[in-house]
Amino acid sequence: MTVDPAAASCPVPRTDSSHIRLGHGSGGQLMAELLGEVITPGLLPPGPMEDAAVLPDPGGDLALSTDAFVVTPRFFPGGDIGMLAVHGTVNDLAMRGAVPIALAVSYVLEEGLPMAELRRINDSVAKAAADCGVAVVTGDTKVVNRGACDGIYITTTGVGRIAPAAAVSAANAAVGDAVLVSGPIGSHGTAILSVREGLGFEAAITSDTRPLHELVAAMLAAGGAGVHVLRDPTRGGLASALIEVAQASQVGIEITEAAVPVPTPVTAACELLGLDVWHVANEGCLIALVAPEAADAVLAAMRTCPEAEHASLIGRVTAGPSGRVTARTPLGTARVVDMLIGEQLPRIC
Amino acid sequence: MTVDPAAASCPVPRTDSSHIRLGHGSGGQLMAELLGEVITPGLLPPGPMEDAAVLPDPGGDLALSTDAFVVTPRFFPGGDIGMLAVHGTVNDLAMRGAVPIALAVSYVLEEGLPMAELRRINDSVAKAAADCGVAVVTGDTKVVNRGACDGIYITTTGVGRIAPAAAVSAANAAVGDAVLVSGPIGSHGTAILSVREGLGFEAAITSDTRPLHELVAAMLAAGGAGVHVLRDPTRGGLASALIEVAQASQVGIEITEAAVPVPTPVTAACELLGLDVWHVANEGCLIALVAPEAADAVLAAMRTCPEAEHASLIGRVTAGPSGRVTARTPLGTARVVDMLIGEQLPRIC
Amino acid sequence: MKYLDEYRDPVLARRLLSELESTATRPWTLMEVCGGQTHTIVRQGIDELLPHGIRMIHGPGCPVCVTPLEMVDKAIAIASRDGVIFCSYGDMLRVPGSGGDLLGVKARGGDVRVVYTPLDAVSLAVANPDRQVVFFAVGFETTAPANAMAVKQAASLGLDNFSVLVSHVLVPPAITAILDAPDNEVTAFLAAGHVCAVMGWTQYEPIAAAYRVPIVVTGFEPLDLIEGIVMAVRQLETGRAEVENQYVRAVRRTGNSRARDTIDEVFTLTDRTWRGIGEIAHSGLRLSEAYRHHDAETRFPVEREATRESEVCIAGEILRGTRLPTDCLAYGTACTPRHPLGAPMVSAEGTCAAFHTAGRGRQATLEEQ
Amino acid sequence: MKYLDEYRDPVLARRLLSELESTATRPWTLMEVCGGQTHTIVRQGIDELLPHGIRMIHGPGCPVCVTPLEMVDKAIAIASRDGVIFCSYGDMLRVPGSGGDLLGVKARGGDVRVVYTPLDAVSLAVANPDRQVVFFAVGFETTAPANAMAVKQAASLGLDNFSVLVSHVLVPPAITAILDAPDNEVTAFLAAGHVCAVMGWTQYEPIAAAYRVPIVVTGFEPLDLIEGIVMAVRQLETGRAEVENQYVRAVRRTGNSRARDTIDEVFTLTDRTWRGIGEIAHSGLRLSEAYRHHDAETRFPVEREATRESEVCIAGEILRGTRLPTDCLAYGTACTPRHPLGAPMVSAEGTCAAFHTAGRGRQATLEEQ
Amino acid sequence: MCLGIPGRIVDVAQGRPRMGTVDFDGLRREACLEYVPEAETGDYVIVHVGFAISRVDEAEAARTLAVIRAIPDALATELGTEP
Amino acid sequence: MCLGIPGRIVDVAQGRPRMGTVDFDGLRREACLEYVPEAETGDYVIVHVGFAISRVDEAEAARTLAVIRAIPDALATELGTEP
Ligand code: SF4
Ligand code: SF4
Ligand SMILES: [Mg+2]
Ligand SMILES: [Mg+2]
Ligand SMILES: [Mg+2]
Ligand SMILES: [Mg+2]
Ligand SMILES: [Mg+2]
Ligand SMILES: [Mg+2]
Ligand SMILES: [Mg+2]
Ligand SMILES: [Mg+2]
Ligand SMILES: [Mg+2]
Ligand SMILES: [Mg+2]
Repeated sequence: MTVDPAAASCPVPRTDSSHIRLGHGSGGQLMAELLGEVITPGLLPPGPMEDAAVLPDPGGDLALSTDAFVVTPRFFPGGDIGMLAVHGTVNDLAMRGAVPIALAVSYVLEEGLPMAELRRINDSVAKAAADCGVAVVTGDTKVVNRGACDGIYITTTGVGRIAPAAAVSAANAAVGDAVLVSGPIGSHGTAILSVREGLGFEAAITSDTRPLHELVAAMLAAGGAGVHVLRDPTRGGLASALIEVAQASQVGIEITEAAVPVPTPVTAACELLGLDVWHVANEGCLIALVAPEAADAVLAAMRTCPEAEHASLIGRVTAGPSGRVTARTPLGTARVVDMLIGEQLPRIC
Repeated sequence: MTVDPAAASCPVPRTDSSHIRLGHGSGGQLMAELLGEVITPGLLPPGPMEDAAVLPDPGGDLALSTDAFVVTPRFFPGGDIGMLAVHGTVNDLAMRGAVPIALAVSYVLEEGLPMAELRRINDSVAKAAADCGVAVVTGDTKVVNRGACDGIYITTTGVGRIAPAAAVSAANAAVGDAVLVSGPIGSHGTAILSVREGLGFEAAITSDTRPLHELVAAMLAAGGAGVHVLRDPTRGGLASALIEVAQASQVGIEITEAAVPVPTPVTAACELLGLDVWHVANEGCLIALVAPEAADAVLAAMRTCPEAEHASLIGRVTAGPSGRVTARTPLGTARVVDMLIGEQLPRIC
Repeated sequence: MKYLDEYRDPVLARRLLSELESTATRPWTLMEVCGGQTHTIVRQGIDELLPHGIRMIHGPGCPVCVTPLEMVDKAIAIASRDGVIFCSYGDMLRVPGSGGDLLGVKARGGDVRVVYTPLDAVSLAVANPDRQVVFFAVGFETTAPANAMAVKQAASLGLDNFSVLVSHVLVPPAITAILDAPDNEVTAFLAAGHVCAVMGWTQYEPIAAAYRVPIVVTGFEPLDLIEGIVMAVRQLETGRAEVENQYVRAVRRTGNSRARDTIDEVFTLTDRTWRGIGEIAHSGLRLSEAYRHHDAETRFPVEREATRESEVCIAGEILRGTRLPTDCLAYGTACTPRHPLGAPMVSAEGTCAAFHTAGRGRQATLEEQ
Repeated sequence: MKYLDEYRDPVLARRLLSELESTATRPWTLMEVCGGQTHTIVRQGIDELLPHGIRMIHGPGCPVCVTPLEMVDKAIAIASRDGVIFCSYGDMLRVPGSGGDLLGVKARGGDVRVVYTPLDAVSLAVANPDRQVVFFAVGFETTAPANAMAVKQAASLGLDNFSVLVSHVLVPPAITAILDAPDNEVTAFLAAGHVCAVMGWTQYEPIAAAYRVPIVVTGFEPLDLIEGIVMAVRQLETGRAEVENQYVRAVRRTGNSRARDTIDEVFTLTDRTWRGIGEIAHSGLRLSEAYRHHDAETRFPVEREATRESEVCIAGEILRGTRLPTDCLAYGTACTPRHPLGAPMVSAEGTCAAFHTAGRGRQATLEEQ
Repeated sequence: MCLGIPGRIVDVAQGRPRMGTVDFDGLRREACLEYVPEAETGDYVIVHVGFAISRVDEAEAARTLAVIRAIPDALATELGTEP
Repeated sequence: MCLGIPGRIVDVAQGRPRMGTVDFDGLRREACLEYVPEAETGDYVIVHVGFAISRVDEAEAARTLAVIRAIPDALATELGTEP
């Protein structure tokens, strides 16, 4: 027997990188590789990794918004968690009349996430940000144990510059304001539900997730200070958005149920599962409360934008009761619109 | 038998709120309650819930930094995930010479998280932010299924105003710079490890998590443009921080091993588990690379701050090889400092 | 959607309502048995459009609502067990038991899952041979064939880890019990269309005859409901008491024989307690002897705890119009829409909730209304 | 820390080194057997401070490193099974098998856990009666008593779900094998202090005598190591070949009899393959018959796949100084510190890794050095 | 009770119990067709918790609507807009 | 191989195997003392993977150091700084 003692020395990680490992979040070489090879390219500007990014003096008021994205499944008809994370925050900035100038992107990754999925999602973040004309300037990546995350969670935080004319707030609704919606509701939430594990649906529904800041710019150009409130009716759906505005502005809102556009397959999904489409989450539309004298101009401007060709007038702001939203039914009766209580569950009755 | 048909009508959620439920993240009433009763008070300014916060024109360059906090356990000797999430981002801003002006806080909560823990953590975020003199201006809360998060993850994003004199970057180290450390290393990472489930240690170690922006202000006041690099050696520890700076600045760094302060119990923990203390994460200290002519003044200024009374000179920037960090051992020999490869694992040999 | 949209046409609804207006000459009290019908009536405001004197009472036709407290508590106890995957239709998850609900069990770590169909629970049992899968089999006659098929399927697959917690209820005994009550005011019934799609309406014929009460098998859309009301009122006005079928597109007199046969094979009649009503003889289904192996109640014996409903709630009187919400000691304090103690505080349409949402205070009295 | 800090004193180290300087008159090649000692020597740069001609060769004393590829592959196969909780000391998790490592198994969904002590694995078996807990029992004589105790404990608790994958190795047969090699250059050994704390040093006495080679039982701190080297060189210079004990504070000649008895009870001698060395007769431990019930290899039979090491690696020649890293075809391309093909690329202290970190390119030749 | 929605059978599978795919205006789901042996591809069925419980009778459906449409519109008659 | 760290026994529990608490400069962990029956509270033991494998002999430890301290410091002697 020949002995080569040297050949018996300590081996070291020869890691395959087909899946995320805990070590990818350790702050060491594996992490540097992950950042350098997978995450940074295309997403962040080249240069040294800094603790914080520098934004040159924006010269005006800013909007700041953050949202965590935890959607399951992470790929769904019409989109994925990456683009959603960009659109969601760009839209929240837009809802204050702001144009996005910088995004911070923070990932929590589950050990075992296929690297190919991370690449795909990261590319989607990069592409969505580029499409929105906003730079991702800083980010963070953590890895947690398998079973301590559902693949990937993304928190995006956006900084926006508020258009000088804009004074948009949930508290600004005034009696007589027109309530506008930029397009059909319910597509996003039902698209997600239709592919959610266990429900077993094949869908003809795709999420309408998209950025709305250009639409908002067009609306502000047309309506100026007449644009009182902007809101993207995400979680909680149209009902929550309207009730929140009614409460914040201490007004009533009356909506004509039949005027609210709902795509046919969305109606079908809601019928089948016993859901209220007004409680279903949206990602690609907004509601606007606009002074009556500006409403026509704003609605016309909206309809020139591809993201709002089907914009509609759906209701009016009333004197109250404060915080109360009512729906005028097709039969002409009025019902109080209630907020979803807990989560949405399929019903049998 | 008396029949009361009306009494047979539909009951509704009479939820106990001792634990987080999925419905707390649904955008409906339960969520409004959670925000109104637990999260918003003390954390966010009163007023309507808006999609984005408005920051008045800051009138200067900004720093932007984001970090996800996923620490297990969420309460540890010396701190908790809430204060860590504030300190971590405040410190990242400080590492670019910035004073924090606004924080965005995003929670991902696990269904089943005891409400009392959430209150405690939320209070801790609020207190830490107040202690740092920075306002939390916006936030987000999501709830994921039980088993899809380890209790709570927090992403904080900070906006800071950069001090006019500051020009701090990982790329700014120059040959001859003094390498300073603000205090003993290793306490945070070993405090976490010592209480991590399964290791079974009772620790005399507490995390030193704390904000460093006031220390940085004092350093900038003393050293001005002579403060070239600031870095908080978090994940990856001192070794990663030094190597990253050496790479970004294309210089060499030589550290005198014996000059690096390490608390006794931290040494013990590292001996016992076979860890390299230079790879252990820190949260309460920083390294600074300072022009030689400013080093004494900066070091003196640091020592007047309670968070850096034991600040030390630990090394020098050399001409290279570029990106190489070497340690001068107590025996006088030199060794190349390597970055942690993957995660830190207890060793038996 | 075909067969839905055309039955929601407001113009045709108006025609039916005018027809009703011209038909009704006296006050009548009708009960729609089914919760689905109640939902349409209240949501669309159909009750507000009825001629003066035509009053709708909402029946006990919600299988979720009538599931007895004790059974909800049993479900919670079983779902809380280690190793159990507890499957349920979504609406049962929020129903409060004595000390919480199934969503709370899930939040505290129980493996509680929503299924769209009971066959999904069977699939879960196949996929998790080391776990016990328990399905909460609630429902009226409409749901019984589906739940029965799941049990048959599990039996034929030899699944030892699949069982059902059965709380099925039947409509005709409930109608009879309502009619037997001394203070009954109901003069006609709209029978539940989907229950009859399975069962047909032959069971209702002796009831209509014996109690001299019109029964109209009715669908769920606005036109269905208004037409059903028109047909019932027309019987009342002309002194008839027959079973008629408004929901002709989906219901035949003898129902669905295959589905009924499967119910008969898997289940057998039993006495059952209805929440808010009490025990009604032969008003429920339990597993037949042949399928007892899949009975969750025998597999997971649960200590029978004393169950309790709120004592302060005066829901019955409020809904019969004899007292106001503001007369209730709990109104606006212990009882709110988010924490209802009784049915009328439950949804925006409930009397107490409507009062509360409208901001009416305790000082308001009947006179002020 | 008491008993650590005082043995790291650089001033005393200098005194010992000057003592060594004055003792050594000729070149000698010493091998420290233990990886822990290697760690101190390389990290503190002790080898750089030795007098010219005194050369340290790093021995096979890392139980992690010498665990045969086949056993790592077996561990990976078992850890990948459903229902298994695979427990290991942390350092085994990164050791590459033929197609991955245990951390990769964990990333792909295997339940792989790091334990600090084998008793924790036993506790896991108690806490998870429905899972199979497998502990990867690697180590030298130091670790064998701990691992043996875990097996005894599991047996006395009657745990049917606890087993061990045993890959224990023994030091004296390895020393003998090294001495038997035709190209052996080692003239003295520093024996591993902690192995001897358990075993004593009587086993080394016949080796020292037979091969005329000094063996010094040595501790792990800089002063221990330099003193051990001084003691070995003094023997060499004076022509002695004895077993001496530098690590007197922890090691007695007969070791720890209780620990040895437990090893003898639970384990029995076996032939074992050492990674990078080959099979050495009677150089390992396996479970004794009495404890075969807890043998993971019989409980989880693994298809024996052909295992393979890199063929291009010239580690042996590089470490004997006959070739340079830049002569290796894989250097800097297929083989880098993050993706090492052989031992010298493994840690910053390895020759190949040192070359690579210093940026030396393939064009560099021996002359240029 | 008993949410039941009409959908069109687009596919019938072999095997017991009889399963098939039902289309609800673009949304498709597998449903058990065991209880509607007479229903074939193209037929509408009422689906409740994944089970078809009844075939929709097209002729009866049309008849119901025709009956309602035949009712004169009182308001339109008053205003003279009824055709 | 075989990371072994000296720690001081601060507590010995009843039962088999013999367990106790060992203090490592402030960090404490339970360790198995079954193999060091002679070691009592206050004694230092070498702990490896949670097992005390050897009691530290204080006298021998001191002797080792004394021997090394007795070596003249060549450099200091040269420079005349050795006391
Ligand atoms: S649970 Fe309530 S809402 Fe649902 S059907 Fe029954 S009564 Fe109607
Ligand atoms: S694994 Fe490597 S570093 Fe650890 S003891 Fe063995 S040879 Fe040394
Ligand atoms: Mg940092
Ligand atoms: Mg937001
Ligand atoms: Mg948002
Ligand atoms: Mg970060
Ligand atoms: Mg997962
Ligand atoms: Mg929003
Ligand atoms: Mg950051
Ligand atoms: Mg940070
Ligand atoms: Mg949000
Ligand atoms: Mg958890």
